[in-house]
Amino acid sequence: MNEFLQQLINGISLGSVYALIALGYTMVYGVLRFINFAHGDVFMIGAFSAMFGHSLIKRSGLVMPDWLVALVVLTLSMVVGALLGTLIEKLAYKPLRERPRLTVLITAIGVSLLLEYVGQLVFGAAPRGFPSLIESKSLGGFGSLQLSSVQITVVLVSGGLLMGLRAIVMRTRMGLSMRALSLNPTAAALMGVNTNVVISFTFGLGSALAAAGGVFYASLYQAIDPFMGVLPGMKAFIAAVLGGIGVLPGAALGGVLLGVLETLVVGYSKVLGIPSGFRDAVAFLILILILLFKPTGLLGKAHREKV
Amino acid sequence: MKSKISLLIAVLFFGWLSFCFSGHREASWPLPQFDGYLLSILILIGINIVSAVSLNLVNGHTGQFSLGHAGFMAVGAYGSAWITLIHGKEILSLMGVFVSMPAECLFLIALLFGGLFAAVTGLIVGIPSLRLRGDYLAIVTLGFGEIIRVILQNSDALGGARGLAGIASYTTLGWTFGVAALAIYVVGTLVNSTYGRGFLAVRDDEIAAEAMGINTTKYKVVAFAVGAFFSGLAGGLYAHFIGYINPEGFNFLKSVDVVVIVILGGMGSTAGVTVAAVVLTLLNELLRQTEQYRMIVFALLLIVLMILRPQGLIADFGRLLPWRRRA
Amino acid sequence: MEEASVKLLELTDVTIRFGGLVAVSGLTFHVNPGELVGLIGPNGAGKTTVFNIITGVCPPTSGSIVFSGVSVGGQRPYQITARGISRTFQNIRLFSSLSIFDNVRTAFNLHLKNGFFGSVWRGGSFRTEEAEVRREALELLEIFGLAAYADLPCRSLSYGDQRRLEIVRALATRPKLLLLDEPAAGMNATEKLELMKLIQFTKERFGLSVLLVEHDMKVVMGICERIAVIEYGRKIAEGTPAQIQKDAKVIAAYLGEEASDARS
Amino acid sequence: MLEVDCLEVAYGSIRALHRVSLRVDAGGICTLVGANGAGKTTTLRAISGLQRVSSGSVRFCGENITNLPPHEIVARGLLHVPEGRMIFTNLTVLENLRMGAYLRKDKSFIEKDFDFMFELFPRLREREKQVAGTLSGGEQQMLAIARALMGRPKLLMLDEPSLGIAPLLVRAIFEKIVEVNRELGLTVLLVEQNAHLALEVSSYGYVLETGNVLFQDRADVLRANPRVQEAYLGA
Repeated sequence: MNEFLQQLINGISLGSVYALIALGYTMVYGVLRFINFAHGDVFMIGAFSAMFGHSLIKRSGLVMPDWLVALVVLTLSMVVGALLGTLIEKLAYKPLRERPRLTVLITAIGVSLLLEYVGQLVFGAAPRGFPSLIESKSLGGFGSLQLSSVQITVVLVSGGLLMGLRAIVMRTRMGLSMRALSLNPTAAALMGVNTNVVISFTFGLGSALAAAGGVFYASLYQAIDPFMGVLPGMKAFIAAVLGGIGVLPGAALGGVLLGVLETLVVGYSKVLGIPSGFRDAVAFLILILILLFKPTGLLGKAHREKV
Repeated sequence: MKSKISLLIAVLFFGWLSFCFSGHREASWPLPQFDGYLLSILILIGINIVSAVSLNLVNGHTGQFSLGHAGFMAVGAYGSAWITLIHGKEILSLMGVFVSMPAECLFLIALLFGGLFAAVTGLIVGIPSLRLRGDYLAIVTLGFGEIIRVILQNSDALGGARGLAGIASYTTLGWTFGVAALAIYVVGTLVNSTYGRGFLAVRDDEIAAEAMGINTTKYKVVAFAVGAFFSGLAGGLYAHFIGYINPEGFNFLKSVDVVVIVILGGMGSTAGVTVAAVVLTLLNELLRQTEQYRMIVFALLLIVLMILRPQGLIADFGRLLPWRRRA
Repeated sequence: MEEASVKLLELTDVTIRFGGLVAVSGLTFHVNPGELVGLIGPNGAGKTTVFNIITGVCPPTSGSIVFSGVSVGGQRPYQITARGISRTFQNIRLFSSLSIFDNVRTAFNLHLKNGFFGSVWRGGSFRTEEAEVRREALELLEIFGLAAYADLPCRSLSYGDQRRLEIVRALATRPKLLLLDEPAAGMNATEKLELMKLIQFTKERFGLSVLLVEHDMKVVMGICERIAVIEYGRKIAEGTPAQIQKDAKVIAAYLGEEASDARS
Repeated sequence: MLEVDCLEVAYGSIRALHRVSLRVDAGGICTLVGANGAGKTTTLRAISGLQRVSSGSVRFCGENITNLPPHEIVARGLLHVPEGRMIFTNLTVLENLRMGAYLRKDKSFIEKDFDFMFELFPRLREREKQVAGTLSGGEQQMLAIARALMGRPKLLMLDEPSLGIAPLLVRAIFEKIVEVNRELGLTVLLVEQNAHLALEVSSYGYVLETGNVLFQDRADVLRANPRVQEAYLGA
């Protein structure tokens, strides 16, 4: 039982990172109907910005309490992520607004590869250690159950960011126009919404969350490299599809669900009789099953093609 | 009619090449002797032609964007290596009595086995995923490709993550360009028939194609199976050229390599894709010293191409040929 | 038994729902062999949906569809086309990257004996068949005056000619029943007159039945032998053009309430 | 108020509009009638910036607005209720209305206008908190009109307000259009397939055929024109 709870906790903390990245996929899909393949690489850039930000603060000699350093670093990487996201949209995707979705998908693959290999050129291919932004200590005390401060912080802060996002989407004017745009771009334009601004904002917001996800992921695993975004990126996309692409609560649900499932499969690989190496295949298997049996995802609605 | 002439010329040319090299790794008359490096580049060009032309049938002609091509190559590579490496001696001893060229026959059996196994995998992947379209299909095929890789990584009988080493070097220029000629011929003739125009119809408008009596599912599955068969052959050629294969060599990036060739050549243009395979293999070699720049160049190429010239750089290559020019 | 074999297409109590919306409800109507039937109704009444039901694009939620005595409800579109129903589309759906000739040629697919292996092997029977397809396709294009442009991309045709090509393509599947979805949309008065002649000519020349969805009253009243009117997915009237023009329900629903006194 | 001069629109190689010219005078209701595919919707889309114009010009209140992005045209007081209503199905009725007032800064007046809309369309008040997708076709059309009115337009363009709506409701909606026109002095440009009803409420009309203006005249004159009747009755 304890072991199960332990796996569950590990799964939820990993899942909340997936949820953060998945939100970006879902938001972009909502307004532009395409899969932003490069989203996982914004996640990577977020982690690297946090690392450089951290060392910059340490070297500057400023004395700050640890929590403030962590906050500054997180904010910094989210800002970098947001800027990068809007920049990518402006340069690579905006010229393709009226083109077939496949053209945009191929471009997105190009952008993804570009970020990875420029990253490799700049940061080097070898994994680097990621500084601990918050002191890592065990908060255990429930029998053999291990709760680390990092895990708890990741879950709590992710939860906070999700709430913040919900507030923006549900309560602000910009959020209203985002929802309107995803429901009907033509009608939104006819209400006076400047669609370019809303699309840029959506990219920025989604990318900021991905960058935050990168910081958390790096804090959990304490190592980063230019290709760290590839698998979490794809898994987060799968999480978005699982929850119903275009549906914000769906992305959060899908992320947590996927994190938990994946951790459980690894934790119980011996009992289930699957090698733990199949960890990464689990997500893809879920994707294939969901697309075949419930392509709209758990919380999504169906669209029909007009003939 | 004119496109048939250029197809015939291409097939004859590759057939002649393969004749020149039959049975040997070195060239025979009337071609000069190649040194090992040039030879290996030529073989790589041939393998890339096979895999790009076959992927083009799926992604270009039929419009079903697949990102799992490397998975089928892996199946072909492992399948054929499994025959030659693990069952090679038994089969050879069986054949030795009956045929004069046992090694070639063994390789043929291995290639066919790899290709057919890949085709079957293609069917298994294709039948369920072809209900999906566009970017969803791309992601699901990517997922299947990754699953194939993970399965290989975890199967001890095939060397797990270490892969298989010591595969016999059966691949010659003759074999490579023979298979390339076959791939170009099959894909070329296929889409140049009333039956084969169905592939293009499926790409242009699925609903109209169904309404005109075309079983779109069947067409997509056939495209997938034929594409997988030839990529399996490409994988087999590759395995018996390099001599060593591991699952990591058939990851997502390998699929992207082939996709780049198809896009550069122009989706749906066999001639363009063949030329692109040559150009990009050479470019690859030029950039080999500066490996870290290679993918950056490819990535930029993809982005710029999609924005400025989504139909591909060489799509209209065929029209430049003098006998295909129209008034 | 006797009766069923008389009617070419028979819809009985057909209903289709999309989510909560009932697009077509309890529709019953038929087409006799050799008949030219019009299906009219205000925008959004469900006419195109009826076409989509008949051709298998949207299988009905309930009700039966019988064509030539065989139930075709729930069959895939290509299977229904193979039974002898072919159609055109409201918003032209040609195979945009193919030539005019290839657009027509592709529609012969249904009747091919040479499939994958035949096309690769290119033996005698394949060559005979290809020549046959070529001859027939060109003949069809010739009849409709498009043969001279056969090798041009279909996008280079004018709007009216694209509609014509769609009809040619539909004929290449050798249908018994041809469904035309708003063939006159976007045409001017002269083109509409030509279209009317073309439809009647096609019907006689190929011995077809035609079911026509059309907004232009002149076209519908001018060539249809019988007209069914639907509104909100229900049939509200059926009869000859003369009867329909006098029907109070139709005038109220379709032509506007004031229509009756405006006519004189 | 609105002057459209020699407007040409092409979709690829197909020309949808050939030199369409029309004028809408302040305070009136003007109608565009014509068969399906005649170019009515394209004309409205070209005016509101949804469709690129290949040549010709659109002037609104003396200002050239040709090929401006839609949101800038809205900002000048020209609102378009598109064909098929295009309400935001997953937003509530109130949120839909709020979207209509998207560009307005006068917060206190917006609240008042909500009340005004609910007086104009009492059915909407009953469904204020409901998701708009659950409304009936007629209610959705009312919402679409109310949503556009929330933008305090100078000119309102309505595309097929009777589409897929029961005849009784069509009457009601047309009465509302007339009411809005009279009470608020709002100029209306109407596209409608129900020509008789549309011409009955309008002051001026244009008849379009295959992208050309066939006739234009006072609405009552058009109603008496045998060729207009013929086109609609097929007699």
